[in-house]
Amino acid sequence: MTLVVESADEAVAGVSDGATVLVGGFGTAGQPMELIDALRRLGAKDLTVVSNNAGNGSQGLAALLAAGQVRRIVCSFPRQKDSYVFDELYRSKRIELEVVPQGNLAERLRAAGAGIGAFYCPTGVGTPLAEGKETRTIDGREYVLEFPIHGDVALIKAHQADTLGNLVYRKTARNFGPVMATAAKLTVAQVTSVSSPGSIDPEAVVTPGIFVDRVVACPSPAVLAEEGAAG
Amino acid sequence: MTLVVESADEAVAGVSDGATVLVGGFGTAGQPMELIDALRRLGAKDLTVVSNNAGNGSQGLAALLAAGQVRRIVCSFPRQKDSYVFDELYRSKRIELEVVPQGNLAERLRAAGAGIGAFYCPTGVGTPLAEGKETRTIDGREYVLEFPIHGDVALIKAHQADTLGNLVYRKTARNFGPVMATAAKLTVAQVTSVSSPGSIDPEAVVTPGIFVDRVVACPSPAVLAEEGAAG
Amino acid sequence: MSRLDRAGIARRVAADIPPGSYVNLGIGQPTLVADYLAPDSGVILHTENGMLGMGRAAVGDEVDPDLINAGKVPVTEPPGASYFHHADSFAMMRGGHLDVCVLGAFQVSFAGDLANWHTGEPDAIPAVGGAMDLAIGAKSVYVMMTLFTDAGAPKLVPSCTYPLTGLRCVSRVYTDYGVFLIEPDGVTIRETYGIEEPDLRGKLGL
Amino acid sequence: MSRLDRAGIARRVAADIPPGSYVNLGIGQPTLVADYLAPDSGVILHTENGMLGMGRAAVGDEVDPDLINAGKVPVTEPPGASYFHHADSFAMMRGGHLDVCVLGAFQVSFAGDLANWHTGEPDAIPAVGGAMDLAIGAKSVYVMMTLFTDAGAPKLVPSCTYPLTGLRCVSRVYTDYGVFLIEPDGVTIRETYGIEEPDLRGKLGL
Repeated sequence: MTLVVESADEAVAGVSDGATVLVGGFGTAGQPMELIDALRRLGAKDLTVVSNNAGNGSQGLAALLAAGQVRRIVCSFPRQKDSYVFDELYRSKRIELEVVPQGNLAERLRAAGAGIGAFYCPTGVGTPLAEGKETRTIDGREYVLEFPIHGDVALIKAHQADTLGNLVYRKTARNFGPVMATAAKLTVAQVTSVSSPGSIDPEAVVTPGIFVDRVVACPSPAVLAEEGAAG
Repeated sequence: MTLVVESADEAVAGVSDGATVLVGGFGTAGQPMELIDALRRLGAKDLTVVSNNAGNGSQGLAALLAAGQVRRIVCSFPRQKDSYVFDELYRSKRIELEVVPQGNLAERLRAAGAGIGAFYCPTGVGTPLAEGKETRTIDGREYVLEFPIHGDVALIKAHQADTLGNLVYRKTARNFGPVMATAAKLTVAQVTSVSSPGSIDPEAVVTPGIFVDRVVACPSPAVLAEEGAAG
Repeated sequence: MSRLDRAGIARRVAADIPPGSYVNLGIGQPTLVADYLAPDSGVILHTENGMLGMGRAAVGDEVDPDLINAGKVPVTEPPGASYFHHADSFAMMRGGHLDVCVLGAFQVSFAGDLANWHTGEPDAIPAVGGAMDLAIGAKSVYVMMTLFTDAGAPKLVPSCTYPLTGLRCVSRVYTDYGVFLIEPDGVTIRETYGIEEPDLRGKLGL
Repeated sequence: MSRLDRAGIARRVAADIPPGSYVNLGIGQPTLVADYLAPDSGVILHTENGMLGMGRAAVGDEVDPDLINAGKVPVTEPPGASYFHHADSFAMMRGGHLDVCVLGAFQVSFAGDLANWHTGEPDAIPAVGGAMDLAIGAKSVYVMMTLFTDAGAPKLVPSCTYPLTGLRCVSRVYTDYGVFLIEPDGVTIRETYGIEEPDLRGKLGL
């Protein structure tokens, strides 16, 4: 059942120390700034964050990192032009980093949401990121065995919701939101507005409400990250 | 590149004897009747058909079976109230049957489209349908190793297309269409109408044109199958 | 209380589904449960052929061949529904997102093994549909069935003799003679209908 | 013909992309290729952050923070575009549906191994993004790069010394000095720019 809550603070209430938090977004597009800020205010610490990037500038995810609440980050592309907060933490060994190819990050999250125990993936075969991982040759091609990434909480940003938690996204801000929504025990979505059931075309729903536990309206302007190489 | 063709016969041209043909539909909803009829006229034989059911009544897939063109069928639920064509072929040993749990059928097709070599699935563990299959315990739960199902051709029915092959579906007739579209070398879609690019909301496209090789407009009324138990 | 009829069993199941649950009602008897859910229960129905928020059976002009449930019965689309393809629909199930799944059964074992897809007759055409996916997909799997076959044999058994659908997956069994909880340390009888518990235990060998 | 500049390499790549292809242009130099595709080529661009039919870079009021490419540059949405989530986007790539992917590189081996994500410097922060997925995802992977480092070392090498992105995945290498085809029996030089083929072979040890 989806709860529509009144504030971002209410939306992240109960996230505990040591939680694995899936954070949507590709750069700043789809990054749930208000929910991350609320998580920072909540003060939960020793967090593992799973997100494509490791923060941009000094806002949102970068601010959560700067507050020292994140012990470990799992992402595909931490290094960006404006990832100075992460860079400093990493170089001073105050944060652990696991780098995962972007498609594997997405597929491992999907596997978690879809009840798949593990899968054989061709990405990364023969590279340092597959070192130590089990491999298998299937029909003449080599694959690496990859395991699901489950979250305790997912914080995502969508465009609009109805009160049943059905979500639609906006353009490329969709990115990791729909898969993260399926992969966590508690999924929290910030949206620009919440409307009544029937206001979203059933054919166009991207995330059905079953995946969404809490929704909060946070009308917030999107912001641009600085360009970063290679995603 | 997507070709918009003029007839169902043109749409299935080139399907060869022995091909594996993925056929969309759940019962008659989403079953591409006109494409199947064209395949029957083409006369391709020794086909392996992958479809949720094994035909309803005497039309569509049932007629293709009756014509003796199908050597083997892979499906989840062949036995229905109106599957008398299949029933007769099966009992007289004129067709081979592989029964696959419905979700595994969908996920194996998805794996084929997504470049996944194999995956560990909890469905069917300990049942006759998992006999002889490799298993593995992951985090205390047992899984069966399942492999992709690739098609030479997919015949699907969608609601509308644009000339770039972007597809939207209609209600529960969506079913297997989107996954089958990704899993075949040649994907053919019949739709009620083909419109110009820009006529489909980019947020609502279900099957992007990259998965669709041929589109044909076949304005045909949907028909109801008889009720059958258990999918 | 006397032995329950089908409607009585369905009513009993419906009463145990928490408000706001996401529920899949299997084909056959389980669909009756929908009739006994309170209108304000907020229960949201899933049908594995690609819809969440499924409505009641369609009547008259509402019938649309493109809008059917897993039993291929035409249904309606209430506000707040959504459609998705088969891989997403079964991912939703396999991923454990449904709260309750209600299924019919030929047999359930004391350990919660389920047999509901095949009678094991050698000349039967095998057909599994979504049965195995449903069996292992929901947080709770409730079975509703008559407790005995027409021939009088118990269907809640020490070990299934019919081909299995899923292992240790059933959490509750609702029958005409009683409600059974399948728990790690065995079967508990929660209530009985028209029979005393000792008699019921005797008949089942519990 | 003299040695090519960046634009010249991009033009050469663009000329080799068949009309109607589905193409992913990697970040950096490869994005230049879009400028040299014929307007009527029907080439459809994929960006791995979830869009097919991506338009050109956005200017002025067109800039929308929610509509960016993989390099986080604002782009436009032409008619016929579509959006999808990250798992679907990478499934599209991994499943071999893209015809061509154009990537930059630090090194390519004679066998088609690609190194383009990490310099191997011990203090560098590792960041792979979609590089490994792109390397193995398309039917053809074209690399465009200068053939030599600033220090004069060849980047088309018998064996990569930088950390690998993918094994035997590159099919063609477009450089300022020539175009190379990576084939099962070795490297073929298809054309040279500003250097004779024997000299080029000598410099590369081919």
